[in-house]
Amino acid sequence: MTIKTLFFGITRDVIGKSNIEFDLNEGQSIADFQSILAKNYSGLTDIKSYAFAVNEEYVNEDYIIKENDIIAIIPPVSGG
Amino acid sequence: MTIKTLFFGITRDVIGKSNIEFDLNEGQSIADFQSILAKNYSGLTDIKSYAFAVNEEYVNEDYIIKENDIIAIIPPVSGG
Amino acid sequence: MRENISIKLISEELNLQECIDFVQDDACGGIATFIGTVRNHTKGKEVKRLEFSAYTSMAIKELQKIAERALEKFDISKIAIHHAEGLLQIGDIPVIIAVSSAHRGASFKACKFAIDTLKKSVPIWKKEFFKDGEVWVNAHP
Amino acid sequence: MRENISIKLISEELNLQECIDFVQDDACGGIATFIGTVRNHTKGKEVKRLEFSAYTSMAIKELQKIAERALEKFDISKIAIHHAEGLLQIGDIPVIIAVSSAHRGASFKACKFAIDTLKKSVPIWKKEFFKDGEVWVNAHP
Repeated sequence: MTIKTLFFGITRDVIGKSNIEFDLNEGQSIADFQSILAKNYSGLTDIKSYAFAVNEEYVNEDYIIKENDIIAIIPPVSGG
Repeated sequence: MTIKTLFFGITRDVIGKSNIEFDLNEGQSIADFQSILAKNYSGLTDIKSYAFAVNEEYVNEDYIIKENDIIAIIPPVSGG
Repeated sequence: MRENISIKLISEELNLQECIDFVQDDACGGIATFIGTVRNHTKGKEVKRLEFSAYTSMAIKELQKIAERALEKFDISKIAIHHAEGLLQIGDIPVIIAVSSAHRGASFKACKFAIDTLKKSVPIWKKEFFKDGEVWVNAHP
Repeated sequence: MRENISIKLISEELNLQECIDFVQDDACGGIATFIGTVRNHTKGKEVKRLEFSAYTSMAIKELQKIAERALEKFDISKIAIHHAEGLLQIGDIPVIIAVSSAHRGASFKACKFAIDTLKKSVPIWKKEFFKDGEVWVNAHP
């Protein structure tokens, strides 16, 4: 399945794009997806940490990605 | 010595005047003055409590009143 | 008056923007404010309006002391404390406190300290007017 | 959106009076506010300007959640949280939080809770521009 992924803040600068479509298998978790990202974009390892949101809600590593999900990479926030 | 005394808030309403001149003896304290007040203005006993200021600074009961002092009766404050 | 303190006790309407502009400081990350508003009820009774009176000269000194103590106690940059005198209607603003600081925790603490202390020590008195009478707040046991 | 919550994430200048007017409530005795201001330095380095970007749709949801949690946790009446996006200069206002309550303690606590939580959870990012470069705040170890 094709999953749309959004990048913000420093991750957008590192990746050089605001969104990318990834081909994932059914049953893959956020943790699996994070490994794929790290393998393809070594620059991400320079970032302190980043969280994931799916469909505009924070999720943890165990979340199993579903068809039509929109994933967002959330680097450390700094609003206010 | 003649001492000017200022009344505010509810004490002004009770006394019916904003200031009164009292004849006091040298060496009298605020505590002494409070007894004089209570004797002359029984309405003051209905008030929760009141503090004294001399020359725009809070003083305690022990303060010895001096010539040219201006005493103020400070009923419970309620600003803000 | 120190240049990082603005104290007012006036019969005109208080001006929030003036307080913000006074404390605004390019070295500061934030401003905490407390804005008092006249409530339409007290202990279940409907309030029609309020009147504030003050021992003005002493009240200004006490407000100044609060500001100075806040500057000593907390790591803040500037503080404004403005208080109204005279007749106020429901929704009107009797008091504005604004505090700026490099880090926000200090301005919150200083702002709370200032309003708490003001309510305890500054010789200003509030009379509440009801449909059927009037009462000096805090005056009776 | 609930009628006691005002959330904004906008590219225009934030309006303090609008926040105050929104939370003002005749049943309330006070309004606590926090106003963020762009600081001219960070860790000893001079800041020229800032840029805020956001995951706008999610950020609005997170701001809304903060407001709802504040209304649950504290005895407050209304809350406004307005945040700016885009380029800001020194002294500009990135965020305004205003909270009204019958008794002032609750609005102070809610206001502090809201800004503290906002800074931890809302997907908004700040880039600081220096004379010699730019940095995403909090991004690097």
